Amino acid sequence: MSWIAKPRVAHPGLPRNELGLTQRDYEGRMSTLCAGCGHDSVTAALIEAFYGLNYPPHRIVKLSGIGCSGKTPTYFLNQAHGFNGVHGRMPAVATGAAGANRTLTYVGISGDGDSLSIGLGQLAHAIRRNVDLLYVIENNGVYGLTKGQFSASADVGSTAKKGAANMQPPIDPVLLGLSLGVGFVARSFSGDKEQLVPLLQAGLRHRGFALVDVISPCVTFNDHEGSTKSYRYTREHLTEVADADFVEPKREIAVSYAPGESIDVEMHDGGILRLRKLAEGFDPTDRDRAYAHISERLHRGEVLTGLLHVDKGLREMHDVAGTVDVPLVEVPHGDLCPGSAALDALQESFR
Amino acid sequence: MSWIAKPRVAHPGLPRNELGLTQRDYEGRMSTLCAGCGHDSVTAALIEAFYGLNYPPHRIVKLSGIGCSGKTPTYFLNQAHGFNGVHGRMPAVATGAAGANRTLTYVGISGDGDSLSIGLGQLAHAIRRNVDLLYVIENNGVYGLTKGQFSASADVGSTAKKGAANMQPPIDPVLLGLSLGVGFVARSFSGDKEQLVPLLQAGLRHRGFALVDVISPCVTFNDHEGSTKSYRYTREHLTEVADADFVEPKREIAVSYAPGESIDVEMHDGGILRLRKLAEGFDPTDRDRAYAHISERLHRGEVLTGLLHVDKGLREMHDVAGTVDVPLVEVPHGDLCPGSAALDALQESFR
Amino acid sequence: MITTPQPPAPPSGARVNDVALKIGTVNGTGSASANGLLRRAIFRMGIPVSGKNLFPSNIQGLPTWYEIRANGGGHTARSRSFDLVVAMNPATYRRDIDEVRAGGWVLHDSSWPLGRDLLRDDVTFLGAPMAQMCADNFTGDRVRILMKNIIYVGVLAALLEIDRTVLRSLLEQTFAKKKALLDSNFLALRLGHDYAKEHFECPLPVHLAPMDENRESIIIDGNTAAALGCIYAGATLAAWYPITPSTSLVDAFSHFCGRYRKDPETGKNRYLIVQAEDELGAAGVVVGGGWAGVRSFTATSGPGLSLMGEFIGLAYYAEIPCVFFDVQRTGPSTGMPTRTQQGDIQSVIYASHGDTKHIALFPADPGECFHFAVDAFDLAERFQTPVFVVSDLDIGMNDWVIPRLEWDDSYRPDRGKVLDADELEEIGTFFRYLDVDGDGVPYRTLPGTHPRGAYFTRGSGHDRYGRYTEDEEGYTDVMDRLDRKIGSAAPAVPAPVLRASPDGRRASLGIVALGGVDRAILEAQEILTAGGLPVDYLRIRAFPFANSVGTFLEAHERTFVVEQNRDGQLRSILVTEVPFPGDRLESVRRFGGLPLSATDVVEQIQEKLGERTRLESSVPGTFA
Amino acid sequence: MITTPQPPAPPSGARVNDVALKIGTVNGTGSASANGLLRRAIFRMGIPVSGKNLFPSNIQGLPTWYEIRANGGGHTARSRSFDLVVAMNPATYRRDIDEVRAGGWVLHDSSWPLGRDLLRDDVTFLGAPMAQMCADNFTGDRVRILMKNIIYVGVLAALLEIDRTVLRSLLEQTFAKKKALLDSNFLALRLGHDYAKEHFECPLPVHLAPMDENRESIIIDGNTAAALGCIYAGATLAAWYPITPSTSLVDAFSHFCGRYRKDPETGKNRYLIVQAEDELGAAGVVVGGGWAGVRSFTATSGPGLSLMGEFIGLAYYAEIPCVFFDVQRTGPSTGMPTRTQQGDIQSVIYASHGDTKHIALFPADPGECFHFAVDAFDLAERFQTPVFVVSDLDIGMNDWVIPRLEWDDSYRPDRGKVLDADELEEIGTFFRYLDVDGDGVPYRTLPGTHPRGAYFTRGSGHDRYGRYTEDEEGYTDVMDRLDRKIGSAAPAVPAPVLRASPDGRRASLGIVALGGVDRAILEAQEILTAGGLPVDYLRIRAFPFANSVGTFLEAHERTFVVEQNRDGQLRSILVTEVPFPGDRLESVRRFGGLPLSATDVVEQIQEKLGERTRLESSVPGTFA
Ligand SMILES: Cc1ncc(C[n+]2csc(CCOP(=O)(O)OP(=O)(O)O)c2C)c(N)n1
Ligand SMILES: Cc1ncc(C[n+]2csc(CCOP(=O)(O)OP(=O)(O)O)c2C)c(N)n1
Ligand code: SF4
Ligand code: SF4
Ligand SMILES: [Mg+2]
Ligand SMILES: [Mg+2]
Repeated sequence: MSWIAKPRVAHPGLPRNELGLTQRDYEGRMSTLCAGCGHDSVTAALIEAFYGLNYPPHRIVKLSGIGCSGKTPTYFLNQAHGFNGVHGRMPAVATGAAGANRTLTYVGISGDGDSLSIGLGQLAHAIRRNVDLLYVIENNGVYGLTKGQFSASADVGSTAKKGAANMQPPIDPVLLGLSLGVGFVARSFSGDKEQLVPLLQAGLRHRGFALVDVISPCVTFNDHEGSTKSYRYTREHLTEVADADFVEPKREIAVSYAPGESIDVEMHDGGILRLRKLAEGFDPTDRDRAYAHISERLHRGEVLTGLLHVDKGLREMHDVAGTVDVPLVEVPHGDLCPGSAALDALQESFR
Repeated sequence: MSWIAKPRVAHPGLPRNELGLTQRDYEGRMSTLCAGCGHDSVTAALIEAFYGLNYPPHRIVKLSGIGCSGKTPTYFLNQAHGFNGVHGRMPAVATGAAGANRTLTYVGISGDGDSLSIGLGQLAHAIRRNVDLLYVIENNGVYGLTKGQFSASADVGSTAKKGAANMQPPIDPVLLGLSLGVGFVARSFSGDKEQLVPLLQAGLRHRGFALVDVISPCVTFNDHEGSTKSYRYTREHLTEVADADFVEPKREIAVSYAPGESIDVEMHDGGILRLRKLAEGFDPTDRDRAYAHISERLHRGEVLTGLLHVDKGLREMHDVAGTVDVPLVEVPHGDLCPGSAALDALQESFR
Repeated sequence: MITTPQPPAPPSGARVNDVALKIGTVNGTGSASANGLLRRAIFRMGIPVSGKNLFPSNIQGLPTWYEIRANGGGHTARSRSFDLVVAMNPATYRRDIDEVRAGGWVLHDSSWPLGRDLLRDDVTFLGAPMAQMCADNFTGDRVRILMKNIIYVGVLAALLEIDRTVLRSLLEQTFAKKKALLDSNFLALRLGHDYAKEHFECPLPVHLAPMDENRESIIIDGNTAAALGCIYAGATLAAWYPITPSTSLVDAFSHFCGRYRKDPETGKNRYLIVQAEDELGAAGVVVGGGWAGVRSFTATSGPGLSLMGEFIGLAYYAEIPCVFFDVQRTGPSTGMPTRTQQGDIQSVIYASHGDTKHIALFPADPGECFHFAVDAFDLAERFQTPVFVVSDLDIGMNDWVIPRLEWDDSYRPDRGKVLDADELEEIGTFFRYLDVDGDGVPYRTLPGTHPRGAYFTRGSGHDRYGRYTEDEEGYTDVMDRLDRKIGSAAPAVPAPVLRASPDGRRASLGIVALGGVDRAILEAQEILTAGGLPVDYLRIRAFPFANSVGTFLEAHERTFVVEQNRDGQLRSILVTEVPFPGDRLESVRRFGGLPLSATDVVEQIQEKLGERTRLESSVPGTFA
Repeated sequence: MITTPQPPAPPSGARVNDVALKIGTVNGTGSASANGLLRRAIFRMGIPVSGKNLFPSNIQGLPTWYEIRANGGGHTARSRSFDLVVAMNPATYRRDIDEVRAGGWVLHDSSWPLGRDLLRDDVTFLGAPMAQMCADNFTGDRVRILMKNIIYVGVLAALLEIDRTVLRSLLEQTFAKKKALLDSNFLALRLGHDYAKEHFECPLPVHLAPMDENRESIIIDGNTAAALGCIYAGATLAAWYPITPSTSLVDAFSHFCGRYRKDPETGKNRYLIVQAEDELGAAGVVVGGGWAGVRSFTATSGPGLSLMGEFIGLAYYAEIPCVFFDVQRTGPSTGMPTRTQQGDIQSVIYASHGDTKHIALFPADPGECFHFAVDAFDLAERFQTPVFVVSDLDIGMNDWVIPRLEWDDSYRPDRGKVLDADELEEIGTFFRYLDVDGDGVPYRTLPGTHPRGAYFTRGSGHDRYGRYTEDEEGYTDVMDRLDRKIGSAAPAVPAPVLRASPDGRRASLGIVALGGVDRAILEAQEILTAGGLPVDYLRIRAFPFANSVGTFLEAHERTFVVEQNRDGQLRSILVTEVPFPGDRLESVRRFGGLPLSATDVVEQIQEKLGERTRLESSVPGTFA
């Protein structure tokens, strides 16, 4: 495949991966998200992950639903086919595409609204079907694109909100995934590249459905009930100020902490998110223990990060279905059409 | 309310409940399900449950989706309003009705296809919203009404299938509900009236969403991979015999066993279902321990039955929303419409 | 398709090979196989025949009917009245007996007496103690239930002169490996036959006699034929959610895949069938598959169609080939799941919010289901758009006699404009939505082919270069091209079929229709013409409409649009899409869930014409 | 609604109170409040004015525009060219400058030089160093970004003679509790104003002057007005899923509920708002609520509408009152979420598979949004069916001057035929779908009322007694009644509005339209008439159509159907539902996402008439 070796000119100084490509070759268009949006950090991590894995960009397929998160596939892998479908239905499109061509690498980007509200059924069934797909939730607790309504996920920025959360329990995609028998599930934070990049890479390499929940703060609408800096407050304030559309430019929140440790991250609105990185000895193969561990930490107000569970024994969709190894899209018509003689023979039974 | 005291004539010998009603007054039309269908046993249990609770029938609302299960509300409570909506969307209709009138009792009947495939998102969000509703899944592992396709729930009749189930993990509504923070969840077997009736009653009395998963064998299409008596086998066999539509009449499977014990139930197709009744001392208030316990038993091939988890602290939808106590349907228009003076005043701000 | 009627010479007072028969039973009792046996035997006798199953939306214990029409003249549409009714279900005695034509016969189980109130003077009651015969001759509930069905087959064999050798050989085929069952069946058949011979005047004046009309025919339902079309078209990805009456289409596809689609070396599958969690999921999988380059399809019915709306709009706007089978049932909402209708025509053609229009094919019988399935995949890829094959329960699930299916081995799928790696290597830049050839159809690329083929597919505003846009110009440009593109499919889709008035006279009256009402109309056309009302008939087979539709309308003073829905949906689309005065188009409709009969058409047209003159031949069943 | 034009006497060469202004900025920079300030100030000067926001589907950093049209004659439709453009966003300089009419002005930030290639000979460039002024006078990024907006307001105040006292009092109102901010705003306003006075010839020949046209008017957007209608109608249950451009309707409802719907004693809520998990859920909640007896509604846009199809069909067939607001955006699929269109008309009226037809109301402005919202609930309960209020982004989210809303305190909700416990006690048996009164509308009961009122609601086949059916007769009977029922709503829905040709001559040309294109058409009608082409205009306000629609069509030789979609959807429905020749109905369409302007109408009609004669007054902006 001669054209792989043809990275776009120049940049002689930039490092190259095994394919001779630079990180540039894994980039996309300029982001149009708010300055400082966590999603842009996830984009950067994805670029690094693909680059590091030496994947030829055009053999990757990137998919998404609708939302700020849904836009991000435009911002990486310019040389990959992308599909920005309808809200909450990316899993089905990914299933169809992966069904058609099992030899490509699939990465789906979703939001917490996209995944846990409108798309919950599709997410659950893609997990159950074990489609070979890296599924990233850019989880910010709000509907970013439609301007900050609450989403069904935990209000990740607020520890103070825990009491209220008990009233209308937030949906935790990790616990949900575990209860559905997911074969790979991890959690990380958008600003923690050290942890996120390898997790994404592990998810990409996992054969089957890999769920990575990335807490990715919305710098514009991140909000918590009760907090005076919350969106609720802002909104009421805005109503007063008629049509104000001012969005304060913010900076990305970056963190770095060691395995086994916890860290308090201050969000843009002043809320505190407590992350705890899995200790190094943690055994992610026992699904029930992982569930118990995560849940227990959640009760303590801590969000566990890391590779939470992996089960290499699960067979992915095609293996279960017994599909041929060659991608269906490449099977020639001659191998699919039984021809006129077979039709004549068959029709004897219709008499 | 004079008309409550007017039970339909005769049957002087029949016992009466505190309202002076006989069990007849809680019945519905004749069932059109297959002879021996588990769903009919659930219907009978519901009739007994309502009768025993002395609920006035017309103050109950019964709802369902589509399926054999979806038909069952026709077979109980002739004097209650019923709503048989569209496939998988009963939770939304129930939410709306309960939203309109918080003083009625709501019971929703669903199937495993209705709840765990097409309706999974709605079920999850009704749980999250904690609608005051008894939600019964008549779980038979198949799509009965459309003639026996596999559903997303465990193939409850087959222990032999466990290995395969690991490949495309069945969705267990109880574990799913727990991961979503459900406030009341129980499991039982259609043929175990002793256990089922009190569980239904407890669910009815629970303020908020009460999920009762009832294993309810489909006598016609119950099927298991690998079993020679399975539907798969039957279907292939049927293809041979052209258009045969013969459905063998079967009898209801009834069981009786003590708390703490397990029992092996032979299904119509010869498969074995192992039920274990919760021991009497089990504390259902700890959600995580309940999860662990159920999951562990599932690994051992046992289906735990009983009241698995209850959390009385959760506030139901209206309480969270702060709705007035009087049902919204009864608030007079005068209390809703601010009138012309208010409109004039308001419009000053639109200038 | 319709051969000239060749009625065998009838003995005086008798009618041969023109029988309408109805059998009323209870579902779940195995009567379906007995009825199938009857229908196949008549077919093997060389007589054109149809079998229509009226079954409840339920699994066991409710009334179900099977209607057989055998007609030497090839008229196999539903008949509204019956020469002979087999009344096996006491719960429906009343209505079943009502449906016998004056002078007809009722066969019933005389093990128990028939209520006196059920009797009619103008029909002959034939009682055979069938339950009793079962009890006397067989043991075990199961066998007794099943054999009662075969006994009535035996009785009918005698009454109608159905060839018993044929019946026996069919039973032998079925029970080749089950000797005991075969013996029981033979016995039951004989019991019924002998009882009839002994107690009734056999054959009835209305009966059957061997012909040779079926040499080149098969008997098949539309869903099976459509599934076979998918196999031959090379479809490899099916995603679906079960729903009556489309389920059997995917079942049949799965069955044929097992037979024709195993890799001979590895035994692995050259197909993937995804039973999705719902219809939204099914539509999404099909869109994803079409986008990635395979021929993908789903099959559904009304409620599923409504759920697929959002994805259909995406496929239209993002130009993704995929195929939707809509096997219509009676709507709206859940409606009557086991009854037929043509109620989705409008919903299909304009499916999804915003400006959309879809290519739709309307097969009239299982033969067209097969061929249109293949066409649908070609059209979908050629025009890069979702294509609908719209049939209905009557076509999809009932048994139709049609000419043998032909397959041309030189067929090659039309993949449309897909650029491969070499082509991409050559061109400078690839723009997904650019109208390079001026025909409204852009080029597409498949994921994984070449970095230069990469683009971003989206359902949001985009311009001809595939760039996101919120600008009027870039947006309108693409939308106008889409309109041209779909319009340009008119000459490519199956053309309308004209059947001029059979008497050769120039007719001032026209009939326009689509789909499964065809046989009823062909029959009605003969009746009308015979009755002095020559009428031309144009059968539309696809949307967008060919020019000949407009020409036909212009050429006739009055045109009746015959359809099986309440609102005259085809008529609506005609007045919308063909610049033609709506007041010259009149609706002829019947939409209560049953297949259309010629009588329905004749009566309504007569009424519209204000002609009260009774046409002698207007009642099917009296037409030889 | 339109008062007779009273243009103030213009000084020679100048134009007063006829200004079209466009401001190009970047979203997220707070320009929206500055623009609102301008628009409100002009309103307070007594001049009819509209404000149209063209914003991206994005939160921060992309181009956004605000268009203000102030017109003493009341013509506030969009103008396609502008007297003055405020170009604050270098990324869109090119296109913004292109949109200035010859002889117009460009105001830009001269802190940095303007590229030479951007210059035009025929417009005047007015440079003000606004960023520089901010840097010099304010500290902090936040304030500097915000104050730049107020500076251009100040400049405009000078250029156009906008009343500064009004501006200041508006600022005072807004920042009543934030002294520091208020001071900054005052300063910025003065900086801009003074700079203009010093450097430009003020006022421009095209400018504003106080009038008294708005004494009885308010300025409001349609979503706010519709929400208010829901409050006044007594709606208590709203279920929704966020989607542009309908979100602000539920936001406003929530806001008003907080204000008007607290129980004074307990502080509890006399309403329930459910943010559903998706549109299927929202529709289901609304159906459940309507069934249980409350006035319930949802608001959505195209993609949501597609997802609601199944539930809409259920509500139609099971006869459940509920209200759907469809605030249309540009389709198909995700389309352009922040652009307007009339693309869902057909999807709404025939929503869901099977035979369905829905009552739909088409407000033309926020005033009608308010009143039609109230009507919708009355109609829904009276006819026991889903009712749609179909507006669009332009109506729903933009600022319109309309006459003050009036409320009649004697209003009582029309709950339709609902039986209470006493009535049920009296009647023998209750049958849900029985046409007792012969008007097609049966009686209903609410759950919990009385055991005798109990019945089983279902979307599957049912007969007039509410019993499940699979029979042709029972089914057809109900379906035919449904058709009559919806048809019978024609006289009950808002009647069409006729505006005869303004010159009083009998016109042979007609215009038919619906919804938000109204103002553009009224203006076009004046232009056409003035240009010698008298034309009558009928605005349809609801479906089913009143008889007068047919009468109007008959009365005109040629009728132009003006609409904002590609496929002429209103025209389609007209030819379908009104027995009228389609070839006398011609389409005038523009559907690229922008509000319609009079020029669009005039140009297309002229072209269709083959009149190449330039009408002098055909360009809005030259019409005083
Ligand atoms: C069917 C449909 N309903 C609603 C919308 C409007 N909508 C667009 S994005 C979005 C929510 C996005 O939230 P999330 O998935 O959390 O993504 P984020 O913007 O927060 O990254 C909604 C409701 C839509 N596009 N389609
Ligand atoms: C939208 C839609 N899709 C499909 C169907 C067809 N359908 C009816 S019932 C059913 C499944 C029923 O299965 P389940 O919920 O398990 O109920 P059961 O019959 O087993 O009690 C399906 C797929 C439908 N009615 N509506
Ligand atoms: S609104 Fe929030 S999620 Fe969306 S781009 Fe801005 S910061 Fe990111
Ligand atoms: S098919 Fe199965 S679920 Fe349905 S009625 Fe029969 S036994 Fe019950
Ligand atoms: Mg989000
Ligand atoms: Mg089931």
